[in-house]
Amino acid sequence: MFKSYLLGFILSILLTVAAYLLVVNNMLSQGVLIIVILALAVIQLWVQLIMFLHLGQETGPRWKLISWISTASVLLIVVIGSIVIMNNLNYHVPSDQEIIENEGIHQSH
Amino acid sequence: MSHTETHERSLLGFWIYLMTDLLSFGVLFATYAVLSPNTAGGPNAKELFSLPFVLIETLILLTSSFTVGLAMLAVFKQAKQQALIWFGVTFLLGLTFLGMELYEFNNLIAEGASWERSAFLSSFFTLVGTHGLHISVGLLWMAVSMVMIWKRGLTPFINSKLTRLALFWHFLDIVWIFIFTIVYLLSYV
Amino acid sequence: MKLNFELFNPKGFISEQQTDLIITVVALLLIAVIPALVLTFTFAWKYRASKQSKFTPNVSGNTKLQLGWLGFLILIIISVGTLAFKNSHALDPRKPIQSEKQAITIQVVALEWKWLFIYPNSSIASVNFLQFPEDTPINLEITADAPMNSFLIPQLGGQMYAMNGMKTSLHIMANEVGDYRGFSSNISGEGFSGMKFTARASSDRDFNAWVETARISSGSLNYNELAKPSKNNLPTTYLVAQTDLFDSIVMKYGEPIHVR
Amino acid sequence: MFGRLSLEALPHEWYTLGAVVSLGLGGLVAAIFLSKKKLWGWLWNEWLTSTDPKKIGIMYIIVALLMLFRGFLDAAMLWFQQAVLNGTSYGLSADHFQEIFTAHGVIMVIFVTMGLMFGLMNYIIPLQIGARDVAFPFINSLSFWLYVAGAIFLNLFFVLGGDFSSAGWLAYPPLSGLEYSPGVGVDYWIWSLQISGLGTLLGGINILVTILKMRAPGMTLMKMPMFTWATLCSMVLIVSTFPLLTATLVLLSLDRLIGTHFFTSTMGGNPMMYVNLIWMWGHPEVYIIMIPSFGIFAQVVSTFSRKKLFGYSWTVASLIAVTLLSMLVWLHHFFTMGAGANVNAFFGIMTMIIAIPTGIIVFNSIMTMYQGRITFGTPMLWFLGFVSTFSFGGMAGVMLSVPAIDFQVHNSLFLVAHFHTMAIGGALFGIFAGFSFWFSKITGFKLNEKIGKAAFWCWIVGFFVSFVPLYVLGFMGATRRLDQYDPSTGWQSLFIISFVGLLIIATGAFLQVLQLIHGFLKRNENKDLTGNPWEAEGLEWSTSSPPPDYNFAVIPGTNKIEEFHMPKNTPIGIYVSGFVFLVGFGAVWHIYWLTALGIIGAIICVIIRALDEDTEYKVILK
Repeated sequence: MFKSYLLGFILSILLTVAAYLLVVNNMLSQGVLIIVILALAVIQLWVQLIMFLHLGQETGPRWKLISWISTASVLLIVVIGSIVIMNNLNYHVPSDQEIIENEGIHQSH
Repeated sequence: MSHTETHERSLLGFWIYLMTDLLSFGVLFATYAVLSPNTAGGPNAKELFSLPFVLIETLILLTSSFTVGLAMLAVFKQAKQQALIWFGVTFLLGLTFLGMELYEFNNLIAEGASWERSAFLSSFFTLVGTHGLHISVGLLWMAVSMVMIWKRGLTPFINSKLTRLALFWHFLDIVWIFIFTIVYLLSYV
Repeated sequence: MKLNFELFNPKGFISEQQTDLIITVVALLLIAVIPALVLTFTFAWKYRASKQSKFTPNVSGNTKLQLGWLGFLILIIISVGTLAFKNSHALDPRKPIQSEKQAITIQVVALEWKWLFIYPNSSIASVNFLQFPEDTPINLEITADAPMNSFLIPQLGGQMYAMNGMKTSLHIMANEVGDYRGFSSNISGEGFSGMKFTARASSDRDFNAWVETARISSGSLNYNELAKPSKNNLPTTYLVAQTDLFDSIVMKYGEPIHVR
Repeated sequence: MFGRLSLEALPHEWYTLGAVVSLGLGGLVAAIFLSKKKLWGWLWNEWLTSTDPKKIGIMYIIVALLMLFRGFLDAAMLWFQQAVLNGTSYGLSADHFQEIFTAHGVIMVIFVTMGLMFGLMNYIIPLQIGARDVAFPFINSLSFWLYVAGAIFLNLFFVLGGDFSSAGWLAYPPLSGLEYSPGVGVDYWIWSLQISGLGTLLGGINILVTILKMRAPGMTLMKMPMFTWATLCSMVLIVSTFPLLTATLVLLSLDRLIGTHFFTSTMGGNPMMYVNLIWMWGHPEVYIIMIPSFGIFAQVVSTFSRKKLFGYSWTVASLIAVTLLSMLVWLHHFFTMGAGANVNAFFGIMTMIIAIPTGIIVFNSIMTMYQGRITFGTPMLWFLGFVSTFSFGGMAGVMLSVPAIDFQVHNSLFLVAHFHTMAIGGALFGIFAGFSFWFSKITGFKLNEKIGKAAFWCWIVGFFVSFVPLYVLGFMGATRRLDQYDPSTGWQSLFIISFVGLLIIATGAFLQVLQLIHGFLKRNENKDLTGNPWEAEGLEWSTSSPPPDYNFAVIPGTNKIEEFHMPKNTPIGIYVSGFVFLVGFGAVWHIYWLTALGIIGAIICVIIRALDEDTEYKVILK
């Protein structure tokens, strides 16, 4: 048990500091950097779930694992669904750019 | 009903409660993701956050997650003294984390960047503030548990509650990983 | 008084297609609903206890029947689904209507419990009354200075929400001359039931005549005065001096430019 | 010192005074009766502080029926205004009318259907799975009392504040924001939903763990009764979506209390985000209400056809499919908010796909009647009522899921008719079927079948007479929530027909009350001695009616009588909900020291409960 806590602790520190250094020194291009640090966060999530919370090592029907997977999927639906929908809706909010162009210039069709 | 059965049942019940808490945080994350560009002419994330400060906060919380694990090892070995020490260390680490967070909030408000300034700041304060509230509940729970251990010793009744306390503390560190990544790191990308 | 089934008495290019769509979808769905109802009541009648008809207590499943019913339902949902997908694009409120005639832009502002229609070309505005020529595509730019409302003229076309700080668009075209009932279909406070207006489709000549009389006889619009809450406003027309009134209303709630 | 609470918050209009007087009189009569019969002690020890799920279930049903009475009165007032008082000067004011339909919506969805559902579940589920109690008895009592605190918040405006929220049952900002609703109305609405939502969430976790962990040995998942399966799916939905409601309401109340800008129109706020978040909970919520009825109907139809349910595993698979899909469809509530054609099409098609598993569930219930021995008890009549209404309601639902059609009928009376068909024809008929099916198990005496069937016929005829005109009005372009409409549209005649329908439903409801009183008076003549009057399958029928406190002396599947522990009664649930009530009351009236007091009090009670080690007593059966 001690080994799993220690391993989880060290791995988490490495993942956190790695993400930190990547961002502070601006090593990668913007798009790639976002994906990498999100990936590092997800890896650290799984490390802590297994090492600290001992997920999946329950005897009998694994209700904890099933409830974790269903919650994670609802979480993804909530967050990604909101972002996709709100960006789709916001498509029509006049962006700063659009407003600057329209300032006082009357569009005649 | 045998004791292990009730322990098993309340552990699953508490786990499902943690999942519902995670979903509430999901809504706060979704609101932060949607509203963070709306700074209403006010300061944006990059101008407000100092990454080194937050890195220290994160490492402190990570260490406290480790020490609560050690405390639980002591509990399983029925080593009352050792358990009290490790819970104490976890408590202090948690308190420092909370103090640093309140310090950061205080600076922001002093600079005029309070939650009333823009939708971005509202969602920032609510997301990080709710996490801070959960930390304070965890600290209160830990304090009460330490008194219980000190007075009543490590009985099965108390051990079952300590397992749930440790579960709750690890869970808070997991939520903080994503706050650290999405709120702080992404602001510098 | 003659009852006007507005959804089955379409007078607009968009609403006609919507009515046909309603009828086809209802027909498709009845294919599944009617057998289910007939089945229920024949079984209830045929196998009632007093009739002592065939009794097979242990039969409790038949995979072929399940797959048959599942396939039947999937077929219906696929057909309704393709209709939905095609029409979601064909009748998209943001898609301009193609026509050889020149489209007219009318700007719609939902205020606290009345509608303001601004004609940017002819710099006039009118409250709770809207006129436009028939067979001419109308581009409606919709915003609000009030709680959420929803602009709807059932006989001409679908509805679109009117929201603060947001410019939504809707395109309709009247096929026939006539007065059509328009209203807000989203609760927006005390005077919500008064958010009604008449949309008049008329010939080009009448439309130009209406614009002329409006330009001559109406007073100038004091927007801040009009925006104050009021209920059941009578249709009136105004002169609008400010050319970008609509954009300034949108900008009232919009994102102030980042001044850093 | 008292925030914005002041003397003019006391009732001063005819309807608040009327309500306060009637509530006061009702309370007084009850108090006198209890003190004369010295029943206060009995009430407190036997019922209010009870942790027995059967007693909590009965209390849920009683509170829900009281709320049904008030919700029904609201519906009658709304329809009387639209049918008779339209155009006259002495109709209800717009504000008052809007408060009534807001309260009607919240009461019927949150307090009546959820309350009755939880009542039936608390009573029947432990019996059906062969358990003696639910997983967490104390939390069960706490969630009931949080539900009651929520119900009080809903009616408190009669006594203090004078007006409830007039922003509809889901209170979209900016209308529900500070700018357009500065009063206490929306705050009452928020806290009523927040506190009862907390209770529902705790109740959901409780029953979920009960079903997962406390089934009798030998009862695998695929051997569970269909009502237990439906409850399991409904609880999974509660656990997955009620946290979204809690978080969204917190954001709205922060907007109103400390000036954050989540859903304001200015300073970067985005009201559309509220619409998105509230419907992420809103749509699954209507499935949470609907799914248990599928389970009840499946059991009723198999009992009254003397046949096993047709296609058991298919029905279970369809229930799970409906549960998962219901979290992927919420955008069909705002097709018309400016989303793109592809996003609208995606959510429209997802909504239609749910019609497939729903169709299979209904099809399997119908096929159960095939070659059966059908007897038409009252529960069976409710099932036939369900099929005849739910099929039309489902058809209207699929029509509404086509975006291009929804552009026309969104927020019209067609939509109102649709969801009333699903809520009354589906959920409420399911509850009535369950109520009449298990009534003798709960009370020990059978109800008179003749009155029950007459009540059913009143309900089904009344339903069609009142809601078919609404479908027609929807096609005439009539929109919902209108307190006044101009008579030239010719709608008044249809509104009058549907008001007559409401009167027929009212007679049905009256007959049900009559049935209860008649049953109670004649309870000795038709006692349920066998414990299984309908000769139905299921563990709940193997116990006496009503079953002993511990449900089963010997857990089914085991053969020896062993000593076991039963939970003691505890008042902590009442105290914690009392303190949570103070938190809400302080927030509504901006009395912040009261909120702080409430929080501290609640925490102290929870700690006292957590440290209490002897919460059970030993039961030894000879």
